[in-house]
This record gives sequence, structure tokens and C-alpha cells, in this order.
Amino acid sequence: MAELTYREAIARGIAQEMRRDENVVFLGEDVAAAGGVFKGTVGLLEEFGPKRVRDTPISEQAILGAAMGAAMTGLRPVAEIMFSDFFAVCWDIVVNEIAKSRYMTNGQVSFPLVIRSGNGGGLRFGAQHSQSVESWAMAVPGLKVVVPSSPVDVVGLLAASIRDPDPVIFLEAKALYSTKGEVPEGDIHDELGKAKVLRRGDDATLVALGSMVPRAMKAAEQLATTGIDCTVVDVRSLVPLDTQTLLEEIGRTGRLFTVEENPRLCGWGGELVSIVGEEIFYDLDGAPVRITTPHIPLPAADALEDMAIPSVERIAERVQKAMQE
Amino acid sequence: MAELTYREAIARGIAQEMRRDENVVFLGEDVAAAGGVFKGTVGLLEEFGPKRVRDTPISEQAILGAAMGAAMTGLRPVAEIMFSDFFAVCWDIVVNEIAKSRYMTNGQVSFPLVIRSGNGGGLRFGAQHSQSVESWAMAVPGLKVVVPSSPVDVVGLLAASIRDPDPVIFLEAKALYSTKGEVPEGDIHDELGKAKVLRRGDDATLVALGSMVPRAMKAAEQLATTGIDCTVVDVRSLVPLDTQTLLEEIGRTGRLFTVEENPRLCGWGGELVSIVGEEIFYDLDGAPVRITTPHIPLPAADALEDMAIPSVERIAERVQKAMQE
Amino acid sequence: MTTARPSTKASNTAPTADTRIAMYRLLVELRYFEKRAYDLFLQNLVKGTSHLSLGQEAIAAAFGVAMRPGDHTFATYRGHAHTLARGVPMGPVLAELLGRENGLMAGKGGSMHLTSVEHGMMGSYAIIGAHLPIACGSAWSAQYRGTDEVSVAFFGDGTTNIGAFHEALNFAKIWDLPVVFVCENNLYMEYTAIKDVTAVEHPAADRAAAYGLEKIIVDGNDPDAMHEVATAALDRARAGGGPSLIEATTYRHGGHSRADPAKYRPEAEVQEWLARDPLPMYRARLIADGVAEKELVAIEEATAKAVDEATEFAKAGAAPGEDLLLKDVWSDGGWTWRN
Amino acid sequence: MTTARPSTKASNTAPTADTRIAMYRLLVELRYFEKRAYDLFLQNLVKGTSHLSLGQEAIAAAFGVAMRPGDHTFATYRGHAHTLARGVPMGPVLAELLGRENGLMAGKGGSMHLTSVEHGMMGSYAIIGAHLPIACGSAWSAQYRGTDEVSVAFFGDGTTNIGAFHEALNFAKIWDLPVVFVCENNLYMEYTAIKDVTAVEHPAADRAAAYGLEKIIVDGNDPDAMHEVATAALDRARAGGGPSLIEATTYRHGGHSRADPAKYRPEAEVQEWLARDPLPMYRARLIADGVAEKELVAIEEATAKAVDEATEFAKAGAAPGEDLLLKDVWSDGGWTWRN
Ligand SMILES: Cc1ncc(C[n+]2csc(CCOP(=O)(O)OP(=O)(O)O)c2C)c(N)n1
Ligand SMILES: Cc1ncc(C[n+]2csc(CCOP(=O)(O)OP(=O)(O)O)c2C)c(N)n1
Ligand SMILES: [Mg+2]
Ligand SMILES: [Mg+2]
Repeated sequence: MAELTYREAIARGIAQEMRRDENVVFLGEDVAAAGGVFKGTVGLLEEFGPKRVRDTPISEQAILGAAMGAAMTGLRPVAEIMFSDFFAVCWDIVVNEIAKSRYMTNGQVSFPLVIRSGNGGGLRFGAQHSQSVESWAMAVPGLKVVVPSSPVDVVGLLAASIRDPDPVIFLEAKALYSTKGEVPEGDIHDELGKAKVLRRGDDATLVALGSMVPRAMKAAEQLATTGIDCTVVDVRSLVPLDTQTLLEEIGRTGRLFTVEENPRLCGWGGELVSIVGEEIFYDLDGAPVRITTPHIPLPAADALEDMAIPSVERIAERVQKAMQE
Repeated sequence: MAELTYREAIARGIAQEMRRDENVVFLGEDVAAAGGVFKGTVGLLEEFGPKRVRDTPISEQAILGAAMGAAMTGLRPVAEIMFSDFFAVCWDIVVNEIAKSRYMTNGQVSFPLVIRSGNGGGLRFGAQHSQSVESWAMAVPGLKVVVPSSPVDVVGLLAASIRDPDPVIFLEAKALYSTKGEVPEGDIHDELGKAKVLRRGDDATLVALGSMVPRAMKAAEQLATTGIDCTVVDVRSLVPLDTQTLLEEIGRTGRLFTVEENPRLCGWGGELVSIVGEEIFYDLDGAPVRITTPHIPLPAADALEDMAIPSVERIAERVQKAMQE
Repeated sequence: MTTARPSTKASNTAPTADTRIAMYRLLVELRYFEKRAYDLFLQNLVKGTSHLSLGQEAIAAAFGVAMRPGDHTFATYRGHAHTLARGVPMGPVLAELLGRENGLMAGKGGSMHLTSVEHGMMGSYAIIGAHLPIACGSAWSAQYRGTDEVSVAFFGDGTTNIGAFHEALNFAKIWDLPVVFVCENNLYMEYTAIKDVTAVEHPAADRAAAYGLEKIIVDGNDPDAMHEVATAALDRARAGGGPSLIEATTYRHGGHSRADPAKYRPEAEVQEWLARDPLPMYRARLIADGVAEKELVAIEEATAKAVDEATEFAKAGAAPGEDLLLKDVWSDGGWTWRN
Repeated sequence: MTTARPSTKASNTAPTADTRIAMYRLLVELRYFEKRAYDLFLQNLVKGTSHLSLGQEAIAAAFGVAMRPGDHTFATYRGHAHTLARGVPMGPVLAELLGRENGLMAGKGGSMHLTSVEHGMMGSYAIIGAHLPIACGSAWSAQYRGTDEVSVAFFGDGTTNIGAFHEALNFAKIWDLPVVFVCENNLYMEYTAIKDVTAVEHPAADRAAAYGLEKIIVDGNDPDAMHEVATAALDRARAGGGPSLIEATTYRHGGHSRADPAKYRPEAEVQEWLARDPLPMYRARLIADGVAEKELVAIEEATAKAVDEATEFAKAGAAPGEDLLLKDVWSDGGWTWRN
């Protein structure tokens, strides 16, 4: 059992799969010789060589087009889009081509590919390098969407994503790159579509994703000291969504709080509330509450960014307030 | 008072504003000489000349970049993206540039521009020419999002959008292009952020948008014959959202049904349910229900497309079923 | 009008007699098929939009004959011809246009997305430019897997002004990918003349140098010239020589899509091009070169019959049912996004 | 190493003595400012990322002097130099880097988005390629409004391979827009050499012909050569002659951004370019041409003092408060998306 950072877990996960399957190839900007701008892919070029680990020009449409064309003809590409904000320059390949082509062709083609990307804020990079785009991807039929919150989940979910026969958008929480966690030795592979219950309490259920998971956990600890005992669920996979676990855990406490890094409108939390409303309305003991970044572009200054993204304090306060109402 | 088609109303609205303000300019693919592929802009070139009404190459990033740069230096451009699916090839200019730049510059620049686009299905165009992208736009802070459902609203909301000092994504329901409605003579301008109550009933509130509005109305008529009396609200503007009207009308009946053309996940209806859940939870008399296209790419064949998009029958049945539970 | 012969050296790649007959057979098939598709549209049986290649068939026919099994075709919404040229049977293609269950994709794709992987027809793409980078991907895969498969992407003149074109061409060159980019320059985008919106005269060929590629312009209405250029580019790619960009000049006889009467084109221009219709021109050339007319008539008659049969097949298809609606979003055959 | 003189004819556009002093003053300001920014970064006072132009200043300085009030600058995340070159004071720029309330955008944009509309600095854009089409828009507006304002977009070599570059160049040419595209070819993208991922030797200049433009390569470390080329392009645009594309060869002294020690560059290459540092080179040239050294020393001293003052100004700034967080999403000053 070794302690790895979230960023190291990325190379660990990709390497594991490249060893297992020679059809796994990896491409992106500055990913090979430089090991990635977040140093998430250090060592891959050295181990697997320039045929399988490839640097590209700044041509995101070409990167994803290459991944798509390769996936439909036998390879299992992993492509990196450096910052998830850059999905906007290649969104067509993602949403109109990769996501739809299996359906449009009545199943003639498959797209076993993974698009990894650094997602979210916390590094004071400003509005064009800090967005949370998970709900962009979730809104598109034909994409699976995975967001790990710990190093071991990075490895296990990356392996599951690479082995999955369908396209997976794999969003890494940039704010977590330097966090650490235990990762067992040997082959690790997890399952897509399984949420994880990280803590059980009877009063309220906090549902969090990615960078918000550790914050929700800390908020739950604080709340416990005030007598509010929370369940915390890490969603991990937006598509497929583990509604079974989620509905059960929300129904059990009767209170739902989503903790979302995304700006509010059309975030995954809204979708979850609507599922809960439709299916277990009568199990709810109070209004479901969403804790999100306000619906604004993210500011760059540290002081402002910290105010924008849900903090441990804000989460705890909001829950407390709602539980007292 | 003349009867106009929804498509004719577009040219009427743009012409009205071009006459009023010489800073209004219009650009897009095949919009000038040809009058638009949906014939929505016939006559504009003839009236306003090639300096103000311009055909472009197939370069959507250039089209929207041109609109943005012109808007920040004194013009009020109206740009056409032929099909809203094509937003995917120029999404960066929309979400990273136009939407964020005012905020990032602390208000130094304004973007008084409108991006019009044919949105949604119903014409058997298949998955790449039929998407409903309103929730894509709604998810992005800094964009206003407007979807008219009748010719008079096309004119009035288009005028309001062109006069608005902020960027507006104006989505025209392709399925409605050939529908007709009365449009008064003279200057017409409406207001953004106002929903319209089209029908009042005490049993349930149907909230619909764009092409779903006439269907929700017909479903309400059918339901009335079975003794279920519905309110129908046309959202018209997703951002700004008229929560005041919506919460009032939903609270009054205690039952909410959203009618959405978009594939389910992260649609505007989810957002609405979450607002309703958070703010008027105790006014609800039953589970809020979303009626949407299933979460699939849209199929091309007429038989399949008709099954996918909420029909009058499906809306009526779903409401009836829920009201009986 | 450009009538330039290929700038690549005419080697021993001139088409053989068999090849020329095969091309003629394809020309006839593509022509008869699309005329029928147009008839069915007039009868209101074709659902949605459709984009015909009438007048442009020589390009698809030449490549169809020059490509090998295993090679990959990527086409646009104007893809009927390229689909048939890879050997996909007419019946399912027509049925797809009619939105029937026995369509090539069971009606789920429609005219703009014809795909038949078993024939190497890797899809028809309806967003301008997208399939150029995708073709790079299948070429990369062929290269990686050590095969000599070539990918060919067909697209229009208007496509040369979108970003994806630029990214794909550069990418293909730097990775030496076995891909052939074929610009079918029919002088128009939808309704706008390409010359009105393009900084250079030859929208593809004048950009070749920007990607370190040779400038190739060919008469796209001349099957023999097309075949020569196609073969050279395919051979080059197969031999590891990297990508090519070909600009084939041609003209569509009708409008952009079913809704378009094409009034924006000068009558003289239309007449000039109708006089250069590849079908009668090639027929006359073959006869002049000694092919027996009755051989050609036999092809024409057989094709006419096949088109009738395809029509019957298509018309007999049922409307697709609800099982198809929710099928094959995912590789497990289903669509569910939740448990 | 490219040391080509401008290929445009050297007319009577050689910079005057005053212009040369003005350029030197800017060179010194940009250099001293960014060295200070780097110090503050080492002191952990600069928040987020930042991208320095150390070594590349001659391009910004030459254009800064050659452009007129009313002209519009569009820069990248590597935009400090271009911002200062338009006359934006150092204090607010430095404060922005420090994330302070007295920053140029009150801390909301950060280093990558410097903007000062009153100085014609229309923004710094951090998504590769985006500002090229946007600059077309401001140029279109200038043309439409009948002014002689010119828009200038600066970008790197790596930017020439993204789609937006292609679309913008073609668009600018067909509308004859008064826009100048300036590629600062510093041989590298982030950590990857441009030559490894580009199909042509000169990533911008070798593409000019694809847009009907002249091929222009200039020594970007030579302020006089830069000024000549800049003036020619600006004049041409002002006179209705349409766009230009300039490739200015240069080198950054440090890494791509604050996180990058730039180990990927061969030591000999670095040394070669450090020997061509525009600052000492130009200083020596001015003195050789008869400028009194003490005039230059006076500039240097005044600038050093101004940088110190700017530093004090920036450090004295408060952290931005919550009022700023929710300000100016919309033109009404607010952020609300509902009533
Ligand atoms: C990104 C994008 N923009 C616009 C369109 C609409 N559109 C479809 S075909 C077409 C014209 C294409 O012209 P060209 O590339 O010359 O091909 P042709 O139709 O002449 O074969 C346009 C603008 C589209 N499908 N995708
Ligand atoms: C669309 C997009 N892709 C990738 C990046 C990440 N990125 C930022 S700077 C950079 C390198 C740019 O190189 P170049 O254009 O040469 O400019 P330079 O930094 O050398 O001035 C990259 C890849 C980005 N900002 N936007
Ligand atoms: Mg064309
Ligand atoms: Mg560079």
C-alpha cells in the first residue's frame, strides 16, 4: 500500500491499462516529453515509447477526432484536454460525433475512448481555466461522465473508464491534484455507476462530487459536533448515475443537500433533485437544498475565488440553517 | 393586424430594429442573398444592403468572433448560427469569451449582441440537426437565453434581445417555423424575463418552452375534458427566469409538470424543480413531474422522432396518471 | 472552368479496361439511384432532408473503384454516392432515406448519416469539417496496427474555411498519416458561391502548401483523370508517404438539398456544366475507345432493374418500432443512464 | 535562427530618433516590470499563474509605439507587455497580478485577462486562438463606422495550428478588414517545440499564401525592424488595404509560465538567444548611433523608480470584497438570473 497523490494516480492508472492492453494509446498537448502540465502523466513516454504516448499540436479538434477515428477502428485511446474549459473548442467532436454516432448508426460502431481533463477551480486561474463542466457533459446523451475524488478512485475509475466500451468523459478535480491517499498495490479497477457512501448519519444526506467531496466530509464532521449527523455520498459517476444508492440514502434521512462546484443553473444537483422529487417525494422531510457556486464566471483573485466556491463553512452553515427551519 | 408565420416574424423583428438603430448589423451563412436556409431573413439584404446584411463563409468561430468584437466596439450585431447543433463548433466564443468577458474585465466591456439559431427537432433531420440546446446555454453564467413560441413573441422578444445590453442566445423552434399567428402593426417590443400564463386552471401547472408550448396547450384542452383543469405557463426566457410568475403559478395549483423538448439530463426543468423544491416545497401537493425527450440522441425517421419528443398524447397521459396517483 | 489534368505524374496508373467498366457501372448506379431518390422525394416518401450528388458522381465512382476492402471512407451529408461506391446495396440505403426499419441504420441516422462499417463506409457526417480529424484517427489506427489501410475523407469546397479542416490537415502531415483528403469543389456552399467567401481561388489546392502538401487539382467530372489521381494518392498513403489533398472540380446538377431550386446560379454556368455531365461524356469516351455500346446498355438495364428492386425493398419496409428508439446508445445495446 | 529583415519594402518608415527612444523606454519598462513580477511570484505574492514576455519585449514595444490611440490591441495570457505598451499604468497591472481590489480589473480577471478599454487594450484571451476572430470583429466595426482604427492581435507560434486561426485569417481577407495578425514565434508552445507539431517551417508566414496574404518574417528581437514592419502593416490597414500576417521570430528567456523551469530547451539554443537579448542589443545600437548613454540611464533609473512605486501601490491594495464577487456579470452591474 503506497501513498500517492491524485496527480500520480493518473499515470499509475493509465500505465496499468497500457500494460494490460496494447491497443491503449494516449495523446494530448505536452503530455509525453513533458509529462503533462499538471505532471499527471510523467513516465508514460519513457515506459511506453513515442508510438503509444504522443504529443500533439494545439489542435483539440484534431486530438479528439483522432481519438474517435482510432476508437472506431480498434484502438482504445485516452486523450487529454488540458483544461476542461477547452472542451469548448472541440465540443462538436464530443457531443455531435462521439456521443451520437453509435446510436445514429444503429450500433455499427463503438467508441471505447476516454477523454481526461483537468476540471474546476481553486488554483486562481480565472474564468477561462477553472470551469466545472460536468453538467455540460451530463446533458449530452451518449457520454458517460466520471469524476473521482481520491487517488484510489482515480486509478480504479480510470481503469474502469478505459475498459468501458463507451466514451467516458473523465474529469479530474484540479484542486485535488496535490492531495494524497493510500492506493493498494496491484491491479485496481473499479466500476462505473457506483456512488460511495463515505459516512452515515441519520439527519441529512449530503451528496457531493469531485473537489466538493472532502469539503462535504469536513462539513459533516463540523455538523456532527453541533448534533447534526450527516450521511455523505460521493456521486463519482454522473452517467451512469447510481440512483439506487442515492435514493436510498436520501430517503433514509429525508433531507437532501447537494454540494456542487458548478455554477448553479442546470447543474447535476438540479437533475438529482428532480429525480428525488419525482420518485421519493413522500419520503422527504424538508425542502431539498442545493449548495453551489453562484451563477457567475469564476473570478481569479484568491479572495474572490474562495468566496465563490462552496467552502466547508458555507456548507455547514447552509445545512445547519435548513435543519433548523 | 397581420397574420405572419413564425419564420416571417424573424425578418420582421430584425428589420424593425435595423430601421431603428443603424448600429444593428446582421451576419451569417446564406442569410443575405438567399434569405436564410429557413427563409427567416428574406428581404433584409434588399432593404438594408450588403454593408449591414452579410453572408459569411462556413466559419462559425469567425462569425461569432466578429459579432463579439463588433459588439465591444459600438455595434449591435445579430449573428445567425444556422442550426443550434452548430454551436458546438463555436462554443468557445460563446461560453468562454462572450459570456465571461464583461465579468472578467470588471465591467469594462459590454456585449450587446444576439445569436439567433434554429433549435430542436420535428423536421426529421436526425441527431446532428435537431438538438435542443437551451440547457447548454442556460448552464453558462453571462448568457441570456430566450425561446419564443409564437410569431408575435418572435418579434417582441427579438426586439427586446437586440435592445438588451447583454448577450442573448435566441433559440427559434424549428418545428414552429411554419406556424402562424396574429402580429399587430407598428413597433413591437417585449421584455426579457417575463413568463406568460396562457391558460389558468386550478389542478396542475404545466410549464413549457418553445415547441412544447402549443403541445402543452393542446394537452391541457384534452385534460380539461377529463376534468383536470391546468394552468399553462410559457417560460419564454430561461435567463433571466421569471421565478416570480412560475412559483406563483406552481404554488397555486400545487402540482408542477415541466414539458421539455430536451433530452432529460440537466434540462431546464430539473433546474425549475430544484428551485420549486427549495422555495415552495410545502406548497406542493404531489411529486413534481418532468416530461422530456428520453435521454437519447434524436433519431431521423419520422416514426421514431415522433415517439421521442413529447407529444400531446404523452403529455396528457402523464399528467392524468400523476394526478390519479 | 478548371479542366487541369492531375499534376501528379501520369505513371502506369491509367485505368485498365475492366476498371473503366467498373467505373461506368458505378456512375450509372449512382445516377439512377439518386434520380429515384428524387422521384420518391417528390412523392413525399423521403423523410427529412437529402443532398444529391447528381453531376458529381465521377469522384465517388473513381475512388470507389480505386479503394480496397479495408480502406475507410468518411463522407458528408452528401454521402449517397460514396456509400454506394463502397459496395453498400441500394435497398437499405433507399430504405434509410424513407425512414424504414429495413434501412441501413434502421431509420435512426437518415440520409445524412449513411454508414456501413462492413463495407468500410465509416460514416456520413453532417457537421461541416468534423470528419476530417476523425479520418485522421482511423488513419492513425491503421498506421499503429501496422496495416496498409487508407482512410479517405470527402468534403466540399465550403468546408475548407472551417477550423477543423486546418487542424486535420496539419495533424495528418506531422504524423504522416495514410489519409487522403478529397475536396469536391462544386463552386457553391449551400447557396453562396465559394469564391465570394474564400481568400484564394482554389479553396483546397491553394492551401496545400500551408500543410507541406503538393497542390493537386483534377477534373472531377473525368473518371479516368480522377482514377489516376486517386490511385496515386492511395498508393502514396499505403506506402507510408503520408497524406494528400486533392481538389476535384465538379458541379451539382440540382440544388444543395431537397428544399433548394438553386436559382442563385447563372444559367450559362449551369448549361456549361450540364454539357460536361460525366455520365454521357464517359459513355461516349468508352465507345470511342472501342467498348461495345451493348455492354454499356446491359449495365444500364441491369442497374435500372436493380433500382426498381431496391425501391420495392425500401417501400416494403415497416416503420421502425419503439424497440429501436431506445436501442444502441451504449455498447450494451441499451440507453439507460441510471440503475 | 531567422534574422531576416522585413520582406516589405523599407520605405521612409525607418523609425525617427524620438520613436527609437520611446521604444527603448518601453523595452525597459516591460523588462523591469516583469522582473519585478517574477520577484513577487517568488515571494508568493502573485496569485494563480502568470506568463512572462522576458526576451520578447521588442514586439510589444514596437507596436506600442507604432499604434495610435483608437487602435485596438488583442493579446493572449502572455499579455503584460502588450498591456503596458498601450500606456496602461504599471500599478494596477501589478495589483491585478496580486489579486488586489486596486487591480486593473479589481482582481476578477487576473494575469491572463488584462484589459484596459480606455487604452485600447481590448483584452487578453486565454483560450488559444479565440481572439483572432474577435479582433476581426473590432476591425469590422472600425470599417463599418468609417474610422481608420486598426485592430492588432498578438499570438504565439502554437496558435497557428488551431482552427480559429484559419477561420480568422480567411475572414479578415475576404472582408478586407483593418486587422494585423502578429505571430510571436518563440519556437515553443508550452513545453513542446513548434517544429515537432507543424507541417511547415514558418508556422505563420508559410500559411500566409493560404489566405492570399504576403509572407512576412521579421526579427522580433530587433525593435527597428519590428517598427518598420508594424508601421507598414498598420498603414496598409488604415488605408483600406486589408489584413496582414506578420511572423516575428523571438525567444522567451524563461519558462512558459511560472511553474515551468524550461528544461526542455537545449542549452546552446538558450545561450544563442540570450546573446540576442533585445534590451542590451538595442541599447548598444542606440549608443553606437549617437544617443547619449546618460539619456538611457535616466530612462532606466526613472523606470526602476516607477516599478518600485507600482509595487508599493499594488502591495497596498486590499483583498477584493464580496461586493466585487457578484458585480458586473450583466450591464446593469449585477448578476441575478431571476426575479
Ligand atoms: C458547422 C456547420 N456549419 C454549417 C452547416 C450547414 N451546411 C450544411 S452543408 C453546407 C454547405 C457546405 O458546402 P460544401 O462544403 O461546399 O459542400 P457541398 O454541400 O457543396 O457538397 C452548410 C453551410 C453545417 N452542416 N455545419
Ligand atoms: C484551446 C487551448 N488549448 C490549450 C491551451 C493551453 N495552452 C496555453 S498556452 C499554450 C501554448 C501556446 O503556445 P504559443 O501559441 O506558441 O504561445 P506562447 O505561449 O509561446 O506565447 C497552451 C497549449 C489553451 N490555453 N487553449
Ligand atoms: Mg460545395
Ligand atoms: Mg510559442
